[in-house]
Amino acid sequence: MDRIDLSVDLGPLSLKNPVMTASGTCGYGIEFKDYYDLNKLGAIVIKGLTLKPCSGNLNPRIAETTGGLLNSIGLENPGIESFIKNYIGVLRDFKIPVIVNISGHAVEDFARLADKLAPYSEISALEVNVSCPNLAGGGMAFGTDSELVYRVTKKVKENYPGSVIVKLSPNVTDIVEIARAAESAGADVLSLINTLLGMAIDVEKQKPVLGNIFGGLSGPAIKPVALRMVYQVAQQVEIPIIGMGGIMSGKDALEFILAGASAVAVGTANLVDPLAGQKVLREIHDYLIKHNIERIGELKGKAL
Amino acid sequence: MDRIDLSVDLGPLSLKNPVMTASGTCGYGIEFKDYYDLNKLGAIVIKGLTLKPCSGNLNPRIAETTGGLLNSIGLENPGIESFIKNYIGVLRDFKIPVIVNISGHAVEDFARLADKLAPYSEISALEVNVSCPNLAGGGMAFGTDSELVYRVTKKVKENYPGSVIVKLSPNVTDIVEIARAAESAGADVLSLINTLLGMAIDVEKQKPVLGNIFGGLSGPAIKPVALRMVYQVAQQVEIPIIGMGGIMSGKDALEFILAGASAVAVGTANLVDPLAGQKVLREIHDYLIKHNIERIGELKGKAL
Amino acid sequence: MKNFSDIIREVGVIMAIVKNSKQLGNGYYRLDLADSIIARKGIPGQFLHIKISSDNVYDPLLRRPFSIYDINRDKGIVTIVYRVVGRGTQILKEVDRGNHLDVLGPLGRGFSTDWKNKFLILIGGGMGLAPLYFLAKKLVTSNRVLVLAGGNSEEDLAFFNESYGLLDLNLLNATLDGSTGYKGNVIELFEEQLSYYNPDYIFGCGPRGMLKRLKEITEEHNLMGEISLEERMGCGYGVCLSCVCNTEKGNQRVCKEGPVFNINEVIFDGQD
Amino acid sequence: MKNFSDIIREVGVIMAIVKNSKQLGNGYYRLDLADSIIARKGIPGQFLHIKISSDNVYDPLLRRPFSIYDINRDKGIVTIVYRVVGRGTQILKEVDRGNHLDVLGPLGRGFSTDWKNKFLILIGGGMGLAPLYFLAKKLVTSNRVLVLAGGNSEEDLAFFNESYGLLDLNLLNATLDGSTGYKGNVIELFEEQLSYYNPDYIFGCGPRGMLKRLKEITEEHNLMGEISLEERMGCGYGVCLSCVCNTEKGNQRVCKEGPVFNINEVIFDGQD
Ligand SMILES: Cc1cc2nc3c(=O)[nH]c(=O)nc-3n(C[C@H](O)[C@H](O)[C@H](O)COP(=O)(O)OP(=O)(O)OC[C@H]3O[C@@H](n4cnc5c(N)ncnc54)[C@H](O)[C@@H]3O)c2cc1C
Ligand SMILES: Cc1cc2nc3c(=O)[nH]c(=O)nc-3n(C[C@H](O)[C@H](O)[C@H](O)COP(=O)(O)OP(=O)(O)OC[C@H]3O[C@@H](n4cnc5c(N)ncnc54)[C@H](O)[C@@H]3O)c2cc1C
Ligand SMILES: Cc1cc2nc3c(=O)[nH]c(=O)nc-3n(C[C@H](O)[C@H](O)[C@H](O)COP(=O)(O)O)c2cc1C
Ligand SMILES: Cc1cc2nc3c(=O)[nH]c(=O)nc-3n(C[C@H](O)[C@H](O)[C@H](O)COP(=O)(O)O)c2cc1C
Ligand code: FES
Ligand code: FES
Repeated sequence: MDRIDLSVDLGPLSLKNPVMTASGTCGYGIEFKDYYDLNKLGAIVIKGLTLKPCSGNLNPRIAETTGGLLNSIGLENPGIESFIKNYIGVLRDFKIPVIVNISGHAVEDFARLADKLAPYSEISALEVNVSCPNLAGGGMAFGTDSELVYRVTKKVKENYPGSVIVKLSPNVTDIVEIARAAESAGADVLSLINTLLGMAIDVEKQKPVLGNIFGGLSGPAIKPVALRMVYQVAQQVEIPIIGMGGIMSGKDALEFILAGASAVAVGTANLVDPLAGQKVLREIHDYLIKHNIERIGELKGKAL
Repeated sequence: MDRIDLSVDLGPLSLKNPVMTASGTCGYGIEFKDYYDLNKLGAIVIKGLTLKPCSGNLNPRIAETTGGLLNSIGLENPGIESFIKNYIGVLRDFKIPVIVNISGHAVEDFARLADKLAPYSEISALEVNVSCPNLAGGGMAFGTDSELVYRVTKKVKENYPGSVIVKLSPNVTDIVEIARAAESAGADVLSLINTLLGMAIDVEKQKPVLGNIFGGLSGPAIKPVALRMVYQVAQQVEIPIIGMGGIMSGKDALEFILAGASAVAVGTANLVDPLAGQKVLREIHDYLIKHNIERIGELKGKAL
Repeated sequence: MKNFSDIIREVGVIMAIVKNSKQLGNGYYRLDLADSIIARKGIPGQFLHIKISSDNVYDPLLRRPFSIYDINRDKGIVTIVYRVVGRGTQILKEVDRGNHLDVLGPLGRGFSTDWKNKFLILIGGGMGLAPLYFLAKKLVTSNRVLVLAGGNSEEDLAFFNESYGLLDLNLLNATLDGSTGYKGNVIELFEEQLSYYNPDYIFGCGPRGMLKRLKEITEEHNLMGEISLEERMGCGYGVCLSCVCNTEKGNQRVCKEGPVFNINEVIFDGQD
Repeated sequence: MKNFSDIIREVGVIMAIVKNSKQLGNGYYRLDLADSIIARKGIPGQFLHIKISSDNVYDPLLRRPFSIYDINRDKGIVTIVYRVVGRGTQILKEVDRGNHLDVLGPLGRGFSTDWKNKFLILIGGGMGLAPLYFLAKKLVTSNRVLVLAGGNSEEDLAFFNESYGLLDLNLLNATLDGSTGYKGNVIELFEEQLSYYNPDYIFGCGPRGMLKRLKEITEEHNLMGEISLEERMGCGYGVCLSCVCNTEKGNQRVCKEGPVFNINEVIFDGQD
């Protein structure tokens, strides 16, 4: 990609370009082999890991809505032990930063996950998913309480020597307050947003479509909300932001960067089109050429 | 509409059918004359009124997003005095309940609006819009604080002898807490949801599309979130709910009713198609016939 | 699908049949719609609000407004001319003859046309020439008409030069690149013409900046006239207040009180 | 638009040309796509994941999965047969010959076809007969094949009776209304047939309830075979875990480890 400088700094991480994959929408990166070389992207974020193996939620696990996707996969994953045994090796083949997304149901879960992943240099950073229910605390998601976000972030930082990205839930009254909590606990980077809590009802069966009743809404439908949150948070924190939520095109990605994001992640778009990440990257590149912009960094936060 | 009973009770109000218009998407009802007789619907909710005349926000005031609409009209309206002088007469011609939506920037504003509208029997109920910023309280919307929602509701109830509907903002961590606050302050009915806060950026101009930067997201994109909130609130409050957010078809309306709404309001769909309300009503009717259901009431909350 | 009974009773929302859809060159497209009601009722300056997505598909969500370019009342055909600028028009250009389009219209307040034996100047910039064509056609039967057509280049104006060329009027071009006619913008050309002519009334349509300048000039010269404005539209029929513009009477809806306004009334402030 | 270079390099995401799209009667539709890569690579039981909306339009958002009904390798044509059940298929049926469709495929694990001189029974319910057709076509060349076709009525089966009728196999119908063949469901017919025949291997495709019963019977009779499952799919290529089913090996992805599974492996629990 000739004279254009697409590289971005994500706190301690340096990416050769700003396009990442979003957790849960690219598996462990291996299925892309048939389509394109994921190493073209800036980084990949693999799917959410929990301490114990988890078989996920009942089917149906997805429902299509207008411009959106409801999912209640339920964090199906082999658990940390099996991950370390069976997948770390595969990840070694990537030439770009690999970020591992971790989830828990108690503050201690996050600490243990961080501790177990600490030895592996194959991993460039942890992304802490605080959107799951806090079982000890009555089931509200960690991410809706700034005090809990602070504690989870702090614990992970204490147990993990590398970079820590905190991924915020959008289902909150004041996203800035939560972002500040993560920052003050030492988060290196913020990811926003995770999915909006939603549901769909099957009018023929007269019951919820999803086996789990509620699901997370993603896709272009949520882009305006995601963009607003990135815009708000970018004005109030110093640490870099990975913007995501409905990015389908280079134009969408650029909106996030103009709103203050340093990098972007492509999620649902991967499901619709395995080539989405590459397409987003190419369209960003084309935009820079067209507008005579030499470094992507010049655009960061320009609409603020 | 033959043997099918479409009537619904909305607390103190009785509607001949569950389909209403949503505030701000049907003006004062008069523009529909050219298209169909609005008296076919269950009720109409006219656009938001404030104490003083308000000329609204800068253009552009709308932006289209995937399956959604961002608006920042900014409550343009002639103010309560001019409304009473020039519009109350027009509303007298409606044979269905006319609900007036009121907004304010201080608790006292709501009280005064309620007081001024109290004498007019042309109005069947007030809908209290708590989504505007509370200027005295630092600019966060009233609707994001259960204490403020309680106080606004209480004040309006004290000053208005008729039915009071409280319309909730979805931009909150816990919608049930806010709904309970309104209920305990004496709200007769709840409307949910108002718009989600969002934004869009023009990548050519490299600045926000809307003159006001942020806008409210409505339309089918937000339906999953709206439906989830109705579903959650319906399980926790006793008072009836008017469901809205992205209703485009009878099927959409039925999802809200199955989730626990007593009635539904059609908003953005009116902009896309002036016949939307009538279409939603007809499709509900057709569904009941097809499924051999005699009373719409049988469906209320069936998916809970 | 709309119920047939709705279509008959509620004129205004119409499933119009595409009679012809073609590229005119230089990014311009022409769409002929067969609908006797619109063809009977439409007047110059009014617009159609066209649904781009098919039934039950909500992306793109909103309708798109287009001015009436021409009407053949006998054949019951109404024509729009448009440029592909974004997603909606991109999709619109793919419609095929025989397809149905959900059209709301004719909407808004049009130009005044009851003029007799007057000298009228029509000033159009770019796509602003589209609604002025239908107006010119009405006016030429009993008035002397001068049309000033502004564009980037000769190519840009080719289609309009051809169509206006068939009407009994005078036509002058202004192009930014000077490839035909006056070199400069159409407002400069208008100012120049005002040293020769004194029109009874003027009509303008084009970008906001052009109309703003036009108003300054008409005020300077004490001229009267009408201009057609563009604003982003939600509904197109007056219920949402998306499309307001500032006027001497306060905010007015471009879709309802406009798009045509008295040039003296409009206040050009705020954003460009 | 996809870049042409992508299309060539990354097989799997393909802009296929619609060769033919037609209604077969009784709500069935047939779509022929010209694409030499899919036609060369596709095997029975695999599916195509078709994007319904056009470029940059995100409603409907997801692709729709359809089994390969047939392939003409020489002509480079792959065919699907489908029923209109919702919005996606409603839109799909409007595509015209010559249009391009964005197709991902062929995807998933297909049926085993390397059988010789065996007696094979294929049991299909409704649309389940679509993928079995391509399978039957492969199998009949060197095996004895019995097809049991279940549907609501004679009409429902008319298309498949005609197409399967041209192959060298035995075909029996089961209809719920008894309008042709056995009166009852196709599983009852299968059970009845098992009192005459002892197949070497069976293949099944149809609604979940039918496959669940089929598994019970094959277990009872100690039969081996394969079934093709349906689940809602997000991606279709294994990254999202939307489509899992429970098996002896734990959760498996219908789009990747399936849609065809060993019948002994699948565990039918939970929701129907
Ligand atoms: C009264 C009126 C008459 C018009 N007549 C014509 C005409 O005769 N020929 C023609 O080519 N164009 C005309 N326009 C402009 C035309 O409506 C836009 O070009 C069109 O809406 C662009 O749609 P899009 O989806 O391709 O663009 P996008 O940029 O993708 O549209 C996004 C949104 O912005 C709105 N929008 C974009 N540009 C404009 C604009 N210039 N004015 C208002 N809204 C806009 C769209 O309607 C849509 O809601 C007219 C506009 C108005 C208000
Ligand atoms: C592997 C596989 C092969 C299939 N082969 C065929 C075939 O050959 N012919 C045929 O007619 N149908 C087939 N189907 C079913 C077909 O995918 C659905 O009928 C179609 O997706 C419905 O789309 P819609 O938009 O019309 O329906 P809608 O109900 O509007 O779709 C809503 C959502 O539900 C999903 N969905 C709906 N029904 C099904 C279903 N039965 N299975 C999986 N997802 C569903 C859609 O994909 C979409 O995401 C197959 C499904 C799978 C999984
Ligand atoms: C199928 C699916 C699975 C997901 N799994 C995870 C996950 O395991 N951990 C996580 O933090 N986010 C997960 N997400 C959220 C995405 O990473 C992303 O934050 C969200 O979908 C918004 O981006 P998008 O609109 O581009 O998809 C998942 C999303 C989808 C659609
Ligand atoms: C153009 C527009 C103006 C609106 N004005 C108001 C208003 O004045 N008061 C109010 O309470 N809600 C207002 N709303 C919110 C709607 O009444 C409704 O709650 C929201 O749009 C969700 O419903 P929908 O998706 O069907 O539009 C407005 C919405 C739109 C689109
Ligand atoms: S576009 Fe809605 S009022 Fe003009
Ligand atoms: S559909 Fe995504 S893993 Fe199968």
